[in-house]
Amino acid sequence: MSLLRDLFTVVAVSAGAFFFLAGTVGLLRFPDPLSRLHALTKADNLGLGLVVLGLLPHADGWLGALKLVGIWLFALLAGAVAAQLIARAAGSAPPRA
Amino acid sequence: MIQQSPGYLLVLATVLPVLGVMLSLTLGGRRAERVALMTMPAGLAVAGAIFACVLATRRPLLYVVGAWAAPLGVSLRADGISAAMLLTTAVLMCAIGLFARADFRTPRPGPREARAPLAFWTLLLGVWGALNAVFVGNDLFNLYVALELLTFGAVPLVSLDGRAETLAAALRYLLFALVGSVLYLLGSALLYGAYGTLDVVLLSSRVRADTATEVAVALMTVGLLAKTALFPLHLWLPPAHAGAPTAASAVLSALVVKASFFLIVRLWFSVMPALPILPAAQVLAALGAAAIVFGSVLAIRQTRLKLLIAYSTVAQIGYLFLMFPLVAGAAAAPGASSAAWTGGMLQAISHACAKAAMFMAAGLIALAVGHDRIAGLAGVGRALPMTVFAFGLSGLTLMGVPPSGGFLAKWLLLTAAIDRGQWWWALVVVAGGMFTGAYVFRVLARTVTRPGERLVPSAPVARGREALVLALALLSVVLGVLPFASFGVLQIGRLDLPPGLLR
Amino acid sequence: MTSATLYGLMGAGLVGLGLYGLVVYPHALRKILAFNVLGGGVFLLFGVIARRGASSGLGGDPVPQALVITGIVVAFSATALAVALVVRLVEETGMAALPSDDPPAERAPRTEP
Amino acid sequence: MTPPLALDAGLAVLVLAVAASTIAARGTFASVIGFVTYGLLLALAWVRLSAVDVALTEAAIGGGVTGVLLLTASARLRRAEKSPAPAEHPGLVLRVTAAILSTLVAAGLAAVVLMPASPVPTLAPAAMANLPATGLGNPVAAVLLAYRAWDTLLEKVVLLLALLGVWSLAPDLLWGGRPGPRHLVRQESPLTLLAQFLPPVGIVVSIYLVWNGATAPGGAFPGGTILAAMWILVMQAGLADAPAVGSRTLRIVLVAGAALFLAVGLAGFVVADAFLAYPAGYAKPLIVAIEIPLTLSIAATLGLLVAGPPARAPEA
Repeated sequence: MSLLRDLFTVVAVSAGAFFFLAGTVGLLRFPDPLSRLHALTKADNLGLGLVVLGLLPHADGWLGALKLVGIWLFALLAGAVAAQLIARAAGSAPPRA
Repeated sequence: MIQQSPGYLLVLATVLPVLGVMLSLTLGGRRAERVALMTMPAGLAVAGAIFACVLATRRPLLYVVGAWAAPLGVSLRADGISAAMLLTTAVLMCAIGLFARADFRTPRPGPREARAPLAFWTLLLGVWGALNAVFVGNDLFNLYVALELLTFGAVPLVSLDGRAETLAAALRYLLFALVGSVLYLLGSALLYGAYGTLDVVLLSSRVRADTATEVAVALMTVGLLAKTALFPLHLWLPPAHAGAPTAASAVLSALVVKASFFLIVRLWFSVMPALPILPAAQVLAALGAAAIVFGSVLAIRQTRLKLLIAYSTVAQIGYLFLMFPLVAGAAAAPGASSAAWTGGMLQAISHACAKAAMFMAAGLIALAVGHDRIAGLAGVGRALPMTVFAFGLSGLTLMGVPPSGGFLAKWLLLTAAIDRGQWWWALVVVAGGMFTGAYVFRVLARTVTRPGERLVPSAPVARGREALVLALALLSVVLGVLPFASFGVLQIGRLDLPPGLLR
Repeated sequence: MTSATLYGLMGAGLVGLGLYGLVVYPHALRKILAFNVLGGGVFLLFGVIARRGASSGLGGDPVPQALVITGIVVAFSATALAVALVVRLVEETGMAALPSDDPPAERAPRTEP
Repeated sequence: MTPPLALDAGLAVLVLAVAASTIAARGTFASVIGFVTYGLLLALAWVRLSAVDVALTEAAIGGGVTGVLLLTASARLRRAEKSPAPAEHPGLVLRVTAAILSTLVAAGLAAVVLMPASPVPTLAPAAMANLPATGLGNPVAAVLLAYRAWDTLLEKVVLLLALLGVWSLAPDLLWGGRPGPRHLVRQESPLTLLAQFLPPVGIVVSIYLVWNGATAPGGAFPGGTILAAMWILVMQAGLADAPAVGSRTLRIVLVAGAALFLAVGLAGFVVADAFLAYPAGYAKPLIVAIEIPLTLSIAATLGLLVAGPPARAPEA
């Protein structure tokens, strides 16, 4: 049982880390701000979600699990708002050479 | 924990001005000035009482804050030099405050509150509280907070008029001051790591000569030197001190730079009295000598009066550092060491009085003639005789002409230098006096030349303000004719003297 | 090597980086940032000293930890004042550069406006 | 190398890299972004050093509020700077000298780090032994509000003077007015949504931090900072305007925390052993009573420090 739980954690966290990596590569390689944001938010939200999911079985009871999920939700909210704001700023700014 | 009975005075020394800051900010408007004026006599009384206590008991005054004894808690301690600096600060604050009333009045009719007066009076009280906290501080971190308080009070004073030059000067001053305090903080961290306490008295008995201590003291000294503006870290001082409003220049040049100097004295002679510091002290004195020469030469070349006075501060700060190699190793030559100690502290005090008087005189002159170009000062001697006389008197102190306080200070340093076989510092003292004479006479000579046409002051100068300037200038001279025994108070509570050597 | 030592070395490195940035870059905002990097390093050294003093069931000596909290607030106040000064200076002059601190005598203001 | 140590090493390298990029980034904006990252990573380092109180403060102030302050400033500077940023290539001599100097300092510090005193001096036992007298459960709070309360009180005055210093930079005509530009509410903006949704959560968190600070990591600083962050968010979204600096109420809120602290301290002369001592048995209620206005004062001061000097003339 414990082995299965640990296996789940390893798989989920590794998958999350992969999404972080993909998001970072996207941030660095994509040409314009909008597609960079796209790469970043998608990958980070999913990546963090998977990391949180993977850690849930190891959480300190219900309260700990709730806190973990809370972290993910707040990161989602902050990420979404920040992405919107940056996108607007990028959209309204004159194009750069 | 039994508290020493008058120890609460040390708390009041800082709490009174801090209370003033809070009241002045809350009440605002014209009441800010009133709060400051009411704090002055109270602050003077507290400083006087502390001085009297230390003098009467011949022992330092101690107070344990919150009854939490060191090393866990923070204590306050006033030895002889603390008491003297507290009293000097209180006297100067009163004089400068009275002088500033004409410049920082909330105009009537007008809005309830004006920017510059509220800021000035509140910041002045803040600076006072911070200075007192520095002088009575006995804990290195508490002293860091006090130093930062001083910075936050002093820097905005520089840019009160909001001109671009003074903004740049204030910013440069702030950056130097911040780097200085962060280096000081870094050193304190290392000392805590090595000895587990930040209490000055406890450290004095625990400090050993090892790498951690050496690195810590080097960092702290460099940081404090930047705040004291010792050559070659003086770049920020002239524009800041010359650009500030008159009363603020007086506070900054007379008192604020002395606070970090005071901490260097604390660090070298109270925190690590037993360490061999002579070689390093020679370096400090060499920087001081360079400051005297460099500052004086630049002062002579200035065309603006306030800048000349500011460069003179750079030079006079140099003298303060001549005391370090002469005081060091007190046990070997207690007599000469005591003389140098008194000389150094007396230089700090008499320079404070003289420099405040000089900046205030320059302010009155600028008010009367509408500018402070030295070339255009012809005829001022006739229009403002009392002010020019006061300028001359303070000049005598800076030069070290007998019987002024500056003379006594420099004489003590000179004799100590000869006694301890370090005659080269005696040469520096003598040469510095001649340089100072050159720039002071340049100004005086200009003011007494007859102008093409009779000089009519563009703004009236109140007699009372002239009298205040003269009073401070006279004070700087009178310090030199006090009976010599009265300076024994400066030796009280020195931690670098074996107890038996105390007179 | 313990982790406290590791973070101590990192703090030393941060102090060095901050000092370098402070001296080298003329832009005032850069100097403020460098000051904050330097401050972070200094605080971290306090933290290392606290960590090494762990005893009595505590993970670290609480005294240096509390000092750092006070220090962080003071550093923030300093940053706020410095930033306000820079913004005002730029509004007045359009320039945020403090001339670099190397040639001392040259910049002594000697000319009359 | 054990896994935790590897984690520490990775973090240390990352922090140093981010610090270097903050110092050397090409534009000030990139530099500021680097700095925010630096602050957050430092907070992680503080957790690894078992200093959770510091980590909270560093994340809230060092990364958070300082970040907002610097971001706003760099945006304003970009608009106001007439000449492009001066050549970012200082002279070689200066760079070499600076590099030598900083390396020397860093090497000296590293040497001290590698040669710790032995035995390591610590006040942890003393702090724990006296903890019952303060009634608190968090030794860091006991240091801040009891053992070294004098530092904390003076630091409150530092905050006040810094704010007055920032205000004093306003032009005379605007004195008494409101700081910063008026932000307009934009209904469709996600910022507005965030400013409506987040503050209730933030207020609860900050109350929790202050209330819990007596026994667990937290206290007036992190609590006040989170409160300040919520207020800044609401102001920037335009949902509330910054208060006029001439307002008497505002002045009272700003001074209240320090004033009450000082009043309790002075009362210690009479009802306890000394200035800033608490009467036996009343320490904890008094400390909590001080912390509540202190949190509000800290929040107001931090928020206004970010808002800057008055920028709009006072309404008649």
